[in-house]
Amino acid sequence: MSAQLAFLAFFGAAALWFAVVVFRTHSMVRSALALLFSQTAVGAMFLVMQAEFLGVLQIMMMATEMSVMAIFMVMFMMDPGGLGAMEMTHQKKRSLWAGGLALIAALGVSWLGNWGPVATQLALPARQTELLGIELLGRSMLIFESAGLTILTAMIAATMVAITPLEDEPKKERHHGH
Amino acid sequence: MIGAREGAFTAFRRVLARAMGAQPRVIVVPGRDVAVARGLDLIAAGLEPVASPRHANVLLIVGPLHPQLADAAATLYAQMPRPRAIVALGAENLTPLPPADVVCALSQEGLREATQALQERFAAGAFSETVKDFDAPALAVRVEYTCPMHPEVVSDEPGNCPKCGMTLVPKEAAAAGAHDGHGEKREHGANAAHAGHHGHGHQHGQKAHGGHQAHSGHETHGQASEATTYTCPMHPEIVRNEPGQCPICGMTLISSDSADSPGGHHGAHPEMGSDGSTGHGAHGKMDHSARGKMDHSNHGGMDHSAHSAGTDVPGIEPNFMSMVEMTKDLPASGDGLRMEWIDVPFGPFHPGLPGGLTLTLSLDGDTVAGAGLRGLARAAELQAMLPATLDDLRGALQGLSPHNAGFYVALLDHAVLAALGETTDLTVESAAIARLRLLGDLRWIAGLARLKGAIDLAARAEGLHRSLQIGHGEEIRAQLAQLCAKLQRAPVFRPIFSAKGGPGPTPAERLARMAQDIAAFADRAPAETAAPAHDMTGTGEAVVETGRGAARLKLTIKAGLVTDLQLVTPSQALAGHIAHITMHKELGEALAAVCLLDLDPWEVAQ
Amino acid sequence: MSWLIPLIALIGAIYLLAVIEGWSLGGAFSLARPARAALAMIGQESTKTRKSDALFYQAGPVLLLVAGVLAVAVIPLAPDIILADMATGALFLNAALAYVLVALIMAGWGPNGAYAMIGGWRFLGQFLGYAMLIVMPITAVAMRAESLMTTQIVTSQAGLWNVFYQPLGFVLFMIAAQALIFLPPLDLPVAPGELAGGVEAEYSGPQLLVFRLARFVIILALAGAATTFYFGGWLGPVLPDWVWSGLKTMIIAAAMLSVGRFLPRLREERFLALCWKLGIPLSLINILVVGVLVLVVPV
Amino acid sequence: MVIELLLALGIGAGLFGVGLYGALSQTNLVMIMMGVELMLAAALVNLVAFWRYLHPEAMSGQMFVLIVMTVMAVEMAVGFGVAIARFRSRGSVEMEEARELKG
Repeated sequence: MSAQLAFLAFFGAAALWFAVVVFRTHSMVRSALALLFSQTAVGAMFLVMQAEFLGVLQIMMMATEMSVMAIFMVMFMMDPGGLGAMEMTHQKKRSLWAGGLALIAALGVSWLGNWGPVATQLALPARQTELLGIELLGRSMLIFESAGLTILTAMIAATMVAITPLEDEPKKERHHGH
Repeated sequence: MIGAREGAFTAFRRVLARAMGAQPRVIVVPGRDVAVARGLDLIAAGLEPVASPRHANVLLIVGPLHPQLADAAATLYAQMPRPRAIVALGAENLTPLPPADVVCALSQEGLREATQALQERFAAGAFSETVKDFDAPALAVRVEYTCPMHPEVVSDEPGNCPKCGMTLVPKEAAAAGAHDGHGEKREHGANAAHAGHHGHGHQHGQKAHGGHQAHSGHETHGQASEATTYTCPMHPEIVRNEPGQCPICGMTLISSDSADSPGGHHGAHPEMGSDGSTGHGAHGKMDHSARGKMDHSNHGGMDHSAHSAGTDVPGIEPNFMSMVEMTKDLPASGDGLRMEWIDVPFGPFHPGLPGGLTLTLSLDGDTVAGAGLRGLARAAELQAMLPATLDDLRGALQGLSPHNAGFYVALLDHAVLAALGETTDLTVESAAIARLRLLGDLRWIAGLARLKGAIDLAARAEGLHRSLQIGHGEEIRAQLAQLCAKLQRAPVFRPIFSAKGGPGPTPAERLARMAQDIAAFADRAPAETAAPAHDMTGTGEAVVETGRGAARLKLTIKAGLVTDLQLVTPSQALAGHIAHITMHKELGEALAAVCLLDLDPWEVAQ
Repeated sequence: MSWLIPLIALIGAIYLLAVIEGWSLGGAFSLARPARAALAMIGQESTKTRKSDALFYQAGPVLLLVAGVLAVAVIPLAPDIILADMATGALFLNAALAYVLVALIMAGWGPNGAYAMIGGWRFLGQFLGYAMLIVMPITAVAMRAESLMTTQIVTSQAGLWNVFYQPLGFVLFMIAAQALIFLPPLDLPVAPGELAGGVEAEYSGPQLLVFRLARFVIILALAGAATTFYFGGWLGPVLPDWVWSGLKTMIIAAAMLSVGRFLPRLREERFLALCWKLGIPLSLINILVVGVLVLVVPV
Repeated sequence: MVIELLLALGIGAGLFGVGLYGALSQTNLVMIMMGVELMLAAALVNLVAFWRYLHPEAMSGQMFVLIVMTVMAVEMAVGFGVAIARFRSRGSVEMEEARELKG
């Protein structure tokens, strides 16, 4: 068993375990941070698979994303500490079936598929990063730029949706508050 | 040492103990501002003041411990990790705290001696084989159960919420012994258990914890169930003395006071009465080990139509708890996002507020949604000692407040002069009064600077205060003027000192007055008037301008005895504005607004 | 043994920083002070708050320390004295320091105390402000070096230090660094005057020691990063390589520790507004200017 | 070497299954988003595995990963925007209460 396989198995198991914890804990903050650690483990898997830039990027991005997730969980949930042990699920059985089926289907396809010869030669990380940069700003520039534009649009749109219309605001407050 | 840590005094621990004693980290009761007012310089004495009791190993009590602060001081002491010591400067009765390890005079000399003595105490007794748990009535905790969504539902036993069926969450309330005269049991949340530095006490071992719980929980249970009756929300004719299920519909019975006015409690929410924390924050956390998942079969009889018609819409899970239903009665926030509120106590020993002042803020996120204020109300003590001789009264006024005693005494003297029929010309004394005002201003600046973390400014203001206090005013006149000018002009301090529209003088006005005072003050205390004849009779009134507004004293003297006295201080009026000036402000800004008022806790009513 | 030298250097530097902090905040310059404080903390008991989320409470300071150590690992002390010379070093530094946020949220949520919790969430708000300001100046630095490797970034400055080449980026980076390690005047999550220590208010004894230690490691990582990115790392005449980078790092760290003494705490929304309305446009301009400079005037 | 690829794909499948279960079973919008994030993470694992073990010379594989990461970020931004708007107007982000979307 190669070291790569061992590390892959370790981080993969960690990713799966934390993924399960996400939906099993009652504490919302724990849930969000479990997702973070699951994603970090995925990032570590990337590092094991010698995709250094992607791994580091994944680890960095997820820390921010999931922390933001955590505060939204605390904001929107009735019982973020999980003290009341509230049931927050529906159609549990059907979901389990769906999840299980998807798992089996994906496993089946991946195990039955013929993947052909596996590559062994790989560029060094520094060279990889350079190549990725050339790819980004060369052949895939249009895709890259549209992704950037999409994010910008999404940011603006999300902000627009989230902020209150200024005029309605005070009225509503009075109505609810007193 | 009473606060020793359990364990053998090994050679390594001897080294540790010496290190602790050599550099004590102190938390000051009632506060660093009082230490400054008493002319103490903690850093010069080799002490390191810290903000949190968890970081301290010495509890430094400056001046007599006011009985109203004793319980909070006990909580504070309990929150300190062992080994811990108590130093009392000029304080005698410390109950419920254990006796002080070091007692010294209330002066810089005394402080220095205390530091020396501490070193020996720690080196000799920081660790001990036998230690006794510190226990005080204020620390005893009674567990009551409350619904995370309906804070008004409070029960002494675990169970489900009668309104929404959620599992009730255990919450700590003050012990029965700690609440004197508070009728409503819901007030405990804001009471003694929270009066300390933090929203909770602290425990040294599981055994102590269990002991408290069992003890106090038992005691209060009987008391509470006597008064409360339980009724079914659907069948008001069912009234029982004990909680249980309704014989008609099987719903959980709810206690009568929560049944009476479900909406009324929400209305009271912004005030301090009910503990608004709902799940997140000060109370609700992670403790699902003891409970399993919510068991719906357990309260199968719960009638969901009791909520509203909405829950019966097809396609919605039968046991679904509607968050819309649960939150619709909760008060809205300024930004329209209704989030859970927490009531957070600031004080009485908060590092950024005047020592002794308890500010309770209801926080919606980090925005203030409501505020309550509690001071020590010592002016009432004056009324209690009437009729009194002038000398007694003067003594009482001198001990009334470490901050403003000078003003009170000046007021008394001038009121007596007025009673004698002499014209009181305060302008004669204005130079001395200006010095008093300057001292107050410097403490005000130091307090604000500490709150805002401008350590250099705080140290400078405190240093000038010390010089002014010991009568070196003439030498620092230029430095004072420089400081004042800096605060008026420097852009970094403008956000702090540019507040407008608050009650009392605005910071800019106060700084302008300060500049005048710096030019005018004289290095002496207000002259004492000659003792009047013993049989004098009359009525006199005097007014003194303090930094925060006018203070007024009206005296009636009969045959040498003061029979009636009315003391009006600026803090009393300013305290009423707290809720208004903090509303919808960010936490730090709200604290700064309170600090700007420069309230004297010894004047503020409860 | 290549890791031993950086480790010793790290420990020595942390001690020196602690001395500087004591001098800056406490007023007295004392060499024995940090040692005494550390011993005293070891001797104290670790308190436990009621109903704490014990896992987060314990893990918070440790994660903070791990994040700091990982960040330090990519900072070169000399061309050959570096723990991990990664191809994506500059990005990795960011990734490691992103976990400061996670650690603070854990430490804030864990103890079940209002002050700590407010402090933890406050830091999330602060993060939204500084996050872009730390990444974008580094982008400009990497543009000039044409590499994310920290060692290459240093060698790229042989002609002219980045602090002169892109002063705007340097200023923005330092502001962001100050916010990242929550030093005054951007110490919102700990705010001694407002929150009595905030996230660290509930820690005592050895746990507090770990927290403080982690904070120094991160300060060192940031000062080291500033040295690497803007002050030419080990480059300098006469003295050996490691002395130069060590000296520069210590001077920057000392400046970071003492500047807050003279400034009042900046309010969170003011900081956010400044970062987004002023900081981000400025850092974009910085990238543009550096881009033009790289193409037009190769130094 | 193919065993590593299969292991990575298996982990991807597992993450996808868990994510799908979460997205379907949770009642809270934010929790559903967590499920979606997990599914996207599964896609990421697969993409990187394919790149590494099948076509390491083609950087467009890594490019694809970057795009998926962008999608994750966009999903978060839009999701939270909608969540805030709903919370503001309805006081809840529970799916059971989003009745007007049920048809």
